[in-house]
Amino acid sequence: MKGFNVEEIRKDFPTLMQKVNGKPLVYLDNAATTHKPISVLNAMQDYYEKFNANPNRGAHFLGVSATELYENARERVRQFINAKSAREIIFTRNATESLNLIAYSYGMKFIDEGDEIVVLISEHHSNIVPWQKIAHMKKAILKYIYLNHEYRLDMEEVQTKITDRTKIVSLAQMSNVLGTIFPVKEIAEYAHSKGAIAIVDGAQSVPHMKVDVQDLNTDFLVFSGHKMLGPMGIGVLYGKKELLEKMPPFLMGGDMIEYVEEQTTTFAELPRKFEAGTPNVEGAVGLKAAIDYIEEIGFENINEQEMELTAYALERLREMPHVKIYGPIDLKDRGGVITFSLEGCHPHDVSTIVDTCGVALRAGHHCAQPLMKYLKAPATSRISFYFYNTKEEVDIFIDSLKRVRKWLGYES
Amino acid sequence: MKGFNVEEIRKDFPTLMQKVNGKPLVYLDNAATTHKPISVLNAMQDYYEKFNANPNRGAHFLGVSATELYENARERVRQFINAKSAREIIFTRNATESLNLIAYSYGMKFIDEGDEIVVLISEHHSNIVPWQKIAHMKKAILKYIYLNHEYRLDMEEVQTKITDRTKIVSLAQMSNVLGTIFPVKEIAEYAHSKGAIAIVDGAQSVPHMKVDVQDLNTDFLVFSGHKMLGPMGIGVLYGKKELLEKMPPFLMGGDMIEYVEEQTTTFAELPRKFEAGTPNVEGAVGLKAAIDYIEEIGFENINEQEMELTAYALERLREMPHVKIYGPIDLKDRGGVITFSLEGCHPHDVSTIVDTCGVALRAGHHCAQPLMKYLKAPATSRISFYFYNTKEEVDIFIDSLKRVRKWLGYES
Amino acid sequence: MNLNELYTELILEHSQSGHNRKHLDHANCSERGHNPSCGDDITLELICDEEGTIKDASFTGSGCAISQASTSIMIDLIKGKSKEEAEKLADIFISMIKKEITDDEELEVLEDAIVFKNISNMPPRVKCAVLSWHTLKEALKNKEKS
Amino acid sequence: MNLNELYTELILEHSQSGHNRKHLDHANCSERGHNPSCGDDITLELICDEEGTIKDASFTGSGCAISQASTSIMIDLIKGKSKEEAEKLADIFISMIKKEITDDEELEVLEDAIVFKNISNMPPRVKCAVLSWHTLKEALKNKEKS
Ligand SMILES: Cc1ncc(COP(=O)(O)O)c(C=O)c1O
Ligand SMILES: Cc1ncc(COP(=O)(O)O)c(C=O)c1O
Repeated sequence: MKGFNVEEIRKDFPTLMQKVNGKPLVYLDNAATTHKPISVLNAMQDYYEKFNANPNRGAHFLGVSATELYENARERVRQFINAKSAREIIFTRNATESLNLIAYSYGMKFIDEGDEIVVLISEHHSNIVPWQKIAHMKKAILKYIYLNHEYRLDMEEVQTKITDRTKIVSLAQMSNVLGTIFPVKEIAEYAHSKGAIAIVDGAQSVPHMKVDVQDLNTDFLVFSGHKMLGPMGIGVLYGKKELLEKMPPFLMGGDMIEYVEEQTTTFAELPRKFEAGTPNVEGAVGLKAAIDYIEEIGFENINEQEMELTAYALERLREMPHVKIYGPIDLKDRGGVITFSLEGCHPHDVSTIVDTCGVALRAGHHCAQPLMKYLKAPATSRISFYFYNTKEEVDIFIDSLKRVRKWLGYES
Repeated sequence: MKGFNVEEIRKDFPTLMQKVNGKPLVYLDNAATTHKPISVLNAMQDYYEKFNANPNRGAHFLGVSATELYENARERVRQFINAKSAREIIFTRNATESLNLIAYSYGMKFIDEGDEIVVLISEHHSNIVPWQKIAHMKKAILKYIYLNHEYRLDMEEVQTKITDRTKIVSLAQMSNVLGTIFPVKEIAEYAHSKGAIAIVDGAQSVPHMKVDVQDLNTDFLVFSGHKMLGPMGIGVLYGKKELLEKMPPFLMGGDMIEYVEEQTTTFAELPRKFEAGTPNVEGAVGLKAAIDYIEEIGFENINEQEMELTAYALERLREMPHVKIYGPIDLKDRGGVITFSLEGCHPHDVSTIVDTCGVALRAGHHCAQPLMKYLKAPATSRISFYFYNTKEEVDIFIDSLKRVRKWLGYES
Repeated sequence: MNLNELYTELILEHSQSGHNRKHLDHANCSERGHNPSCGDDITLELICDEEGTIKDASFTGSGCAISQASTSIMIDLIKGKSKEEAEKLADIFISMIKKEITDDEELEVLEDAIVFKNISNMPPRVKCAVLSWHTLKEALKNKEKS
Repeated sequence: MNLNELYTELILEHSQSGHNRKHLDHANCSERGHNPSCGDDITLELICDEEGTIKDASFTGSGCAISQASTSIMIDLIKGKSKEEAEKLADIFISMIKKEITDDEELEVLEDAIVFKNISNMPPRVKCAVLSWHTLKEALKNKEKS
């Protein structure tokens, strides 16, 4: 791995240098949120100390600088996901808001009675509940594509569920529970062949792999800054210009208007049409710095490191009795998220016990209750990697996990 | 002013210490956004370096800390505006989103054909455009209360416009153009007597004066963190519990649910019902630090300083020929926002010219086009103070303003 | 709070032994309690006689060791008590967790349940410990009404 | 860019003198251009003859000194030119602002309008300077169609 030195990299992350309960922090909850390198924190601090202002509005020096920084960040995101135009990049609060924007704006306008919306059974609640609402309001049908026993998609199932009545197909490129990477390009193509649009939830993929919206030919892509080294409070909605242009605005207020009369309003052009109120410049600046950091590390290195950790963790978990893994075992088309259960141990007890060893993992339904029900797994534990994790951390995690059953009174 | 020393205070604000175009920055655009004291920047940095995590979810140390910090911030906001319960405090992105939440959730549910929504002609676009949408969708009527020649409200006009068919009365406590402080308590009371609810847009008042929601007896209050020393990307919606409870959720996704089935969902209790997706903990932490800072200065000191500056600026502006002021001249019930025009000079030229003297002011329609039209003022200039401004800055501003007409080729 | 204090023998015994985990055929009062965020989900069943004495109690459902143990220990404690006494005990338990009552003598009536005294130092587990006690209060309240 | 370069005598002359600011009674082409965010709002009127020569031009509306001067200077430049020439000049002007053309010789055809060359160093004022030129292009395009 060219120039990749994880110990050096970790020095950029103050949070990772901490001790928790007297032990070095082993942070394995990266699918929930990631830590921030100093360069991201500095970029935000610098913004506030030198350029803070309301963009788009002031003709004064600070206002001009803030506008420039904000628009540079937009252009940086455009490059990062290879959108055709920076006008196709809308800044939102997080992936959830991006999905709601599509549902409220596109969904309310273009979904009619009897239309179908298709999602995977493994979707995050953010990609389910907004569609339930649209389906309910529009008397449309929300359909689920189920997974095969390898936690992957069968194209037959896809082709059964996506029909001529399907208007929207929305799916995560990578599952935040199973780690499965789904063939979104093929699915988008199939959706298009049926006259539907394709929405890709990139919350778990964009931080870990090169996502090229033109290559995928997806109509929309959503993701969150905080899961990719950026700050909380900033997310992205990418949409094809033709679609965004025919969609009505969602949030209304300052900055997204052209002319406001007492009774009527004309709206600004893209992207401002969808960005109401004072924008989060700080968030955009932080996200840009995060993208800079990620691209400096390089997706090749990121992938190599994460896959090495994933292979190792899967191997060690499979050696353990009482462990059941939910997700693909082979490494092909899977990412660094591993969900598992430990026989006889409730995941909250698992969390509490490994926490005393400094290990942070996630317990519960991972915001994917329909999947948990489908898998008949009421609650599970999850570890998830980012490139700054190490093999030693996997060892510490495994050691701590080995202690759980003893603590809970089992013989072994 | 007990313990108030503006020169000492300014040292807490790195942005204010800058030079712009070789001149010390004179920042008079505080109604757009305010600068951040070091304590706010440090609180956010500290959060990221020590506690960063997804709240509500993880049972691990960081998750617990993040949850605690987030909920402490909520409690701090509760105290600050004297809400009965922290569950009445919803974190949003900004005041604009808060108003949209009310419109989409309360408005879509409780407004019917023929109902009336009443706002002031001086409202910010964020408090107009969402209501236009609701009025349009529900065939309801959007009515405007006009102002008298002193840029204030006549109770007669209020009583003419608010009728038995009025369901919502929504108004800014302080105008971001005129500086007028409106008697929201009386108006809320009158609205209630007619069976309507009252919404107070506190974007310009909450940063500058004690706002007590129980005393005002307002049904909702909205404001933005970035206008009160806090970071961008965080805002607040206060709502009475009885109302919030009967409102449907707005944004859907993670964290705001209880149980998600394939076709139906039950929702979490307040406040989480209205907070979908990963919350902006950083923003909440920054807002708390901002409130701490504001309360340490004290509203009495803040008011005294701002009123001194306002009185002085009004006096000096009135001495100048060619200046017209839009807003009350007497200091009673007015805040530190002064909008004016300079005869024969377009406000963008004014901005550009004073900017070369380091003075940052605002030009344009100030997101209040209906008001500008009502006042027959296509575009104006605006200065707005915060407690960190000084009399010397007013002098620099006046001097720079005096040069404008000469630069634009006038004799005097 | 360290793990020794949390996963005590008493708690493990209760969470693993099934002696209170069963379905009561003649229950005349039953109440479901759940924590959506962690997935704990129990149903409490009671048999109360005419005088208002809790003759028998049991629970079904799933959850973590803490919620299961807390439920089982509570059942042992309230069996044979009057409804009023049971409610009082639930209030004392909840006050203990909230640190409103800290005096050990006052807490003595909780018997084994005093083992959860320090759970408040582990905020994410508080909900698990109090679930059954809140459920008990609900059950008795609803019984009253019906 | 300092104020001396921005508010030159030439610009002030044009923004204050009204020689191109009027209504053309026999205009056969008119186009509105506006910048909602700053409030500049002009209407350009043209009289084109059969051969496609711009015989007369004028504007009405309001805006800042820069937008007014840029409009007036443009009108002086295009009067008597063919539609094609006028369009070419608009393209050159816009390229100058975008710094795509920097060679003074190439810019010579813009005559007085070259005074806006450095406006790109003042990003908030760029829109003001280019408004009339974009409006001219729109006007000629629409004239074509009709
Ligand atoms: C009175 C008023 N309301 C609402 C807003 C909107 O605030 P924000 O842009 O932070 O949503 C503003 C500020 O721009 C304002 O002055
Ligand atoms: C696949 C997926 N989609 C959407 C989300 C929602 O992201 P956010 O909470 O940042 O809106 C998440 C993360 O929680 C996720 O993993």
